[in-house]
Amino acid sequence: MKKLINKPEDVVRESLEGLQAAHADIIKVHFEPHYVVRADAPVLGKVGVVSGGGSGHEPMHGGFVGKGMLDAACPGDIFTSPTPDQMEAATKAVNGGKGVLHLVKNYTGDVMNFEMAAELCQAEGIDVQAVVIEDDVAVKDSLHTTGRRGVGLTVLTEKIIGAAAERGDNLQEVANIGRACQANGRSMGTALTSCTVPSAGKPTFELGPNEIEVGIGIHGEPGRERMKMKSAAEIVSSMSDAILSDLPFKSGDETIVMINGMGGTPLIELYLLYNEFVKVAQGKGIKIARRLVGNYITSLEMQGFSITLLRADPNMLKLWDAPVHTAGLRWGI
Amino acid sequence: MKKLINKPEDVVRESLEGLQAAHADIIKVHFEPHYVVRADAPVLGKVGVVSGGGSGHEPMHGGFVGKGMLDAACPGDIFTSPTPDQMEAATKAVNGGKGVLHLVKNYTGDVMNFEMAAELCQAEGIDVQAVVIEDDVAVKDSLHTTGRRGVGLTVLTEKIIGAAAERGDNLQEVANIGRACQANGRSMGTALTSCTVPSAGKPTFELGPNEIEVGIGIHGEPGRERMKMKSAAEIVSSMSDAILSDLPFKSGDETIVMINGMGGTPLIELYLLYNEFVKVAQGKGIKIARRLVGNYITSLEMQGFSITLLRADPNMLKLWDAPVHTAGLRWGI
Amino acid sequence: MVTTDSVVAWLHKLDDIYTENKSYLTELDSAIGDADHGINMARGFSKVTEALEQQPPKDIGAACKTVSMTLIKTVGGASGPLYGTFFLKGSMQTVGKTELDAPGLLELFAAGVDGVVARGKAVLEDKTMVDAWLPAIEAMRAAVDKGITPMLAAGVEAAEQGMKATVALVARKGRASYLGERSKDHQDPGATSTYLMLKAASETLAR
Amino acid sequence: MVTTDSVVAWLHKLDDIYTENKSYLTELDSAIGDADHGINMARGFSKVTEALEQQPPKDIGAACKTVSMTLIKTVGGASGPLYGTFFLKGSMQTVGKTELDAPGLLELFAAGVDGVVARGKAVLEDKTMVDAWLPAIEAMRAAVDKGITPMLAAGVEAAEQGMKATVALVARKGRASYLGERSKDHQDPGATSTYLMLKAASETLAR
Ligand SMILES: Nc1ncnc2c1ncn2[C@@H]1O[C@H](COP(=O)(O)OP(=O)(O)O)[C@@H](O)[C@H]1O
Ligand SMILES: Nc1ncnc2c1ncn2[C@@H]1O[C@H](COP(=O)(O)OP(=O)(O)O)[C@@H](O)[C@H]1O
Ligand SMILES: [Mg+2]
Ligand SMILES: [Mg+2]
Ligand SMILES: [Mg+2]
Ligand SMILES: [Mg+2]
Repeated sequence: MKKLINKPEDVVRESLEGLQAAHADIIKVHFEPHYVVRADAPVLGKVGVVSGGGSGHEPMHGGFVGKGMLDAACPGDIFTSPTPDQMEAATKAVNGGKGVLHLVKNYTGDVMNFEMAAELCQAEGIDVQAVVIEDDVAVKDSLHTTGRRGVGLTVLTEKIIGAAAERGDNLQEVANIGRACQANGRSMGTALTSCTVPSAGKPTFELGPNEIEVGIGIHGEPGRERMKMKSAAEIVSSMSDAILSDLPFKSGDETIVMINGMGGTPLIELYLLYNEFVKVAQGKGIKIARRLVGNYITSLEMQGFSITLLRADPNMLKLWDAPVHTAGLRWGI
Repeated sequence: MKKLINKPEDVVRESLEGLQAAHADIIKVHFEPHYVVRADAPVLGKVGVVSGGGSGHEPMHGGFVGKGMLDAACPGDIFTSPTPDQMEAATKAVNGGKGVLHLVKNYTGDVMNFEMAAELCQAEGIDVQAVVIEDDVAVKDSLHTTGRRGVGLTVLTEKIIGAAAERGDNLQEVANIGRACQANGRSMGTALTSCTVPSAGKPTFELGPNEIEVGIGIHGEPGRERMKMKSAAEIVSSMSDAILSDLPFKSGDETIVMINGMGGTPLIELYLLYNEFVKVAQGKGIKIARRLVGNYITSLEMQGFSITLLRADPNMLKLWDAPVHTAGLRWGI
Repeated sequence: MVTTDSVVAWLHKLDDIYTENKSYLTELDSAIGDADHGINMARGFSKVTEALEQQPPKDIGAACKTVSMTLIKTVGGASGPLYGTFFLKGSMQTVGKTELDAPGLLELFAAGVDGVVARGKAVLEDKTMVDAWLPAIEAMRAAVDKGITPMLAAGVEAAEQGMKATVALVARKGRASYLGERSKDHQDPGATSTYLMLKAASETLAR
Repeated sequence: MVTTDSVVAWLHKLDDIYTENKSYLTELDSAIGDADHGINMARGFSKVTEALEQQPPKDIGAACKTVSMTLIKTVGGASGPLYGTFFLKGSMQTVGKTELDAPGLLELFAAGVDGVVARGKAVLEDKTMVDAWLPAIEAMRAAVDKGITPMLAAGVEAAEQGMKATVALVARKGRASYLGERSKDHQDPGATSTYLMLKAASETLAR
C-alpha cells in the first residue's frame, strides 16, 4: 500500500487539520468529538443542517460545510459511521433555535447512530428531524429489507436543503424538500479498480485487468454484476437504463445530473462520460437543467464513476442556483 | 489498460464535447482547430489571455477559461503540444483590440508552436506577447540548456494575469505581471504511480510497490530520484526544502501555495499533505496568504502530488482574490 | 446473587474474549459485511476496561451505564448503537442495585434485548444478533426459577443454536442485506459476538 | 535539373520512409524523449501525401508550402514547427520555380536549415537534428559545383556522420535535455529523421 499519509490511525484527524487550516474563513473543525462546523455557527433563526458519515468520501461531507449548504458535518473513521456523541455535539453547535435536520445515508450504522443522537438532542429540547437518503439502484429494494444504500444523491440533497435552510424555511419545510429529493433521485456507480482502506493495508476487492464492477457501493461493496470492460458509451448507456427505468424518469422531466468521479478517475474521462450521458438523455427526452461533473462523493483512490439523476421541480432548481460557499462547491459568493 | 473512454483517438474531442455541454454558460468549444473560448469572446477593449498545451492535465487549461481567467485555451492531443493553427484561431477569436498574451509552458514543442502562432498573428496586425513558465525545481537549470519544465505555477499565473486583463491592464502590464509570477514561483512533484497514455495503452513508467519518483514531470518524465516510500511528513519536508531553497523563499515572505493532486490522489490525502506543508511553512516563517488544495494540473490518473509556491506581492494577492468564473476555479461570481 | 464485582469481572472478561476473537469475528464480517466487527468489538471493550478502571462503578447500573456510553462513543457502525443500547436499557433496570437475583438478571438482559430490537427493528431470521438474543431470552425466562447458573447455561445454549441457524439465512437487515442471496451460507458476525457475550456471562456471573 | 514532379516524388517517398521507420524513430524517442517522434513524422507525411493529391502543386514553391502548412498543423511537438519551418523557408526560395539546378537546390536546403536554427536556437552538439543538418549543408556547399547527384551524396554522408555523432552527446535542447547526463549513449531521433529525409532526397532528386 502506497499512500501519502503518516500513520493509518491518524489520517482522518490530520486531514481535518489540513481542511481547517485551508478553509478557516468558512469552517472550524472541532476535535474529540470530531465535527466540521460553519465558522459563523450557530446562525440564529435558521434551521441547522447536519450531515455525516464515514470518511474517505471527500469532499463529502466536510467540504460541503459553509454558507448555503451544511452547517456541520460529522466525519467517522474511514468508511465507518460516526458516533452519536459527534452528532450530538454538532447538533448543539449549529442549533439556532429553529431546529436541526439530520441528513443520513441509509446504512444501518449511520441510521442507528443518528437516531441515538437525535434522541439525546430531543431530550435536551432541540427539535430534530432526519431525512434518510437511499438512492442506489444497484441494490434491489424490497419492503422486508434495509432498503438501498445512500450514495450520490446525498450531495445534491445537501446543496438543496442547505439553500432551503439558508432561505429561512422552517424545519418541516426543509425536511419535506429533503424527502422530495429522496423521492425523485436515483444513482448507480461502476468501479474499474478497488480502493485500499489505510488501516486494512490491502485492496478491498480484486478486479482483473479487463474487469469492472457495475453497481459498486461507495465503500467498495459488491455491485450488480462483474463484467468485462466495455466502452464508455456502453457503460453509461446501461447504467442510465437502470437509473431511468427505476424511478422511472420520463420524457420531458427536468433534471439535475451529477457525473461523479470515485477519486482516481481523471477529469478528462468524467467529461467524456458526461458527453455520453447527454446523448442518452437527449435520446429519451430527459432535460438536463443543471449538472455537476467532478469528484464529489469519492471512495478514496478508487477508479470509477457514478451517475446521479434528480428530477427537479422549479423550487429545487431555484435552491440549486442559490449561492453556496464551501470548500467543495462554490458559486454566487 | 482500463479507461472510461471509447477510442483512444477520440478522447480529447469527446471530452471537449462534454466540457462544452456542461459549461455552455461560460465557454464555447471550437473544433478543428480545437480551442476553448469564453462564451462572450472577444471582450472589446480587454487584453486577451490564451494558454494551451497537451491534454491530460484537466482542469488545466480548458477548465480555466472564463471571466477573470483565460480567454481561450488550446488543447493538444494527450501530452502533446497543440499546433499553431489552433493558437492562431484562438488568438483571433479573443482579440479585443488590446493585444493578446500567450501563456506558454517551457517545453520545446509548446514554445516553438506558440512562437509560430505569434508570428502568424503579428503578421495580421495582432499585438502578441508571450510569457513562458518554467518553475519545476526538479530540473537543474543552466544557461546552456532549455531551462526548466513548466508545471503548477501555470495555474496560479493563469488566475493572476487573467484578473489583471479583466481589470483593464494593458498588454505590457499583463505580461509584466506574468513574468513576475514566473520570477517568484517554484514547484516540484512526486509520483506514487505512473499514468497510462490512452494511445500508448501501457504505463509510461514502472514503479515498485514501495517506490516513489521524486521530481516527476507532469507527463511522467523522470524526476530527481527514485526512492523508497516515505511518510507524508518526510516527503513534504524534502520537497519543500528543494522549493524553498531554490528561489530562495525567506522568512516573512507572503505566499500563495497550491497542493495539487496528479489525478489519482484522494482529497483526504491532499488535505493531509497541506497540513504537513503548513507545519513546514510555520517552521520557516513563510506566511501562507492564500492556498489551493485539489486537482488543478493533473497527469491523467497518476497518483502523486505537487507543491507550488508563489511569493506574492499585494498586487498579486488582490488579483488572486478578484472574481473568477471558470469550470475549474470559481469565486466571487 | 450477581454482585457489582462479578458484573465488572464479566465486562473485563469481554475485553479478553473480543481481543481473542478479533480476527475470527472480523473474518466472519469480511464474508458478508465490511470486515470490521471484531475490530469494533475489541476496540470498544478495551475502552470499557479503561473507563471502568478510571471510574470504578459503585453499582451495577453505573457499570452498565459506563459500558453503554463507551460503546456508543467508540464502536460506531451498527454494533455500537446496538450493544450500546443493550447496556443503556440494562442500566435503567439496575440503577442503584449492587446485587441481582436470577429474575433481576433476567430483567437486565430482557430490557437490553428489547432495546436492541427497538433500535435495529430486526425480527427473527433477519440474520442478525437478534437471532441469538431472542431465543436466549426465551430460554432464560423458562429457566429463571432454577437460579442464576442454570438460567445462564440455558441462555448460552439457545444463543449458540440461534447463532448457528443464521448460517442458512438470507440477510434482511444490516450491511449483509445488500448482498441478497449471496449472504447465505455464512454465519452472522453479530450473532456470534452475542453468543460470546452470553458465554462470558455464564462463566463470570454464574454461581 | 530537379523538377516539380521529382520534388513531389521525394515527398511521397518521405511518406513511405517515415511509415517504414515509424517504430524505429519512436523507439529512439522513447529512450530520451516521449516516444512519439516516429508517430509524429509518419502522421505528418501521410497527411502531406493527402494534401498533395488533393491539390497537385503547380511549382516547387507551392509543393514546399503545402508540406510546410501540413506539417505545422498535424505534427505538433518540437519536430512539427521545425520541419514545418524548414519547408516554409524552402518554399520562399522557390516561389514560382518549376526547375532547380544544384545551386538552386542548395539554396532551398540552406534556407530551410537557417529556419530550423532560427526556430529551435540549437547549436552544433546540442544533440538535435541540427547535428545532422549543419554538416550536410556544409558538405553540399562544398560539392555544389559537381552537380546535383554528387552534392546530395555528400550531404547524405555528412548527415549520417552527424547523426551517429549525436550518440555520444549530452542533450542541451529539446525534451532530452531534462535528462541531463542520462541522455548520453542514445542516438537523437530528430537527427535520424533528418538523415532519412536527405537519403530520400538523394534517391529521388539525384539524376
Ligand atoms: N438492524 C439490525 N438489528 C440487529 N442487529 C443488526 C442490525 N444490523 C446489523 N446488525 C448486526 O450488526 C453486525 C455487524 O456489526 P459491525 O460489523 O460492527 O457493524 P457495521 O455493519 O456497521 O460494520 C451484524 O452482523 C448484525 O448481527
Ligand atoms: N530546439 C531544437 N532545435 C532543433 N531540434 C530540436 C530542438 N528541440 C528538439 N529538437 C528535435 O526534435 C526531436 C524530437 O521531436 P518530436 O519527438 O517529434 O517532438 P517532441 O520532443 O515534442 O515530442 C529531437 O530528437 C530533436 O532532434
Ligand atoms: Mg462490519
Ligand atoms: Mg463497519
Ligand atoms: Mg517526442
Ligand atoms: Mg511529443
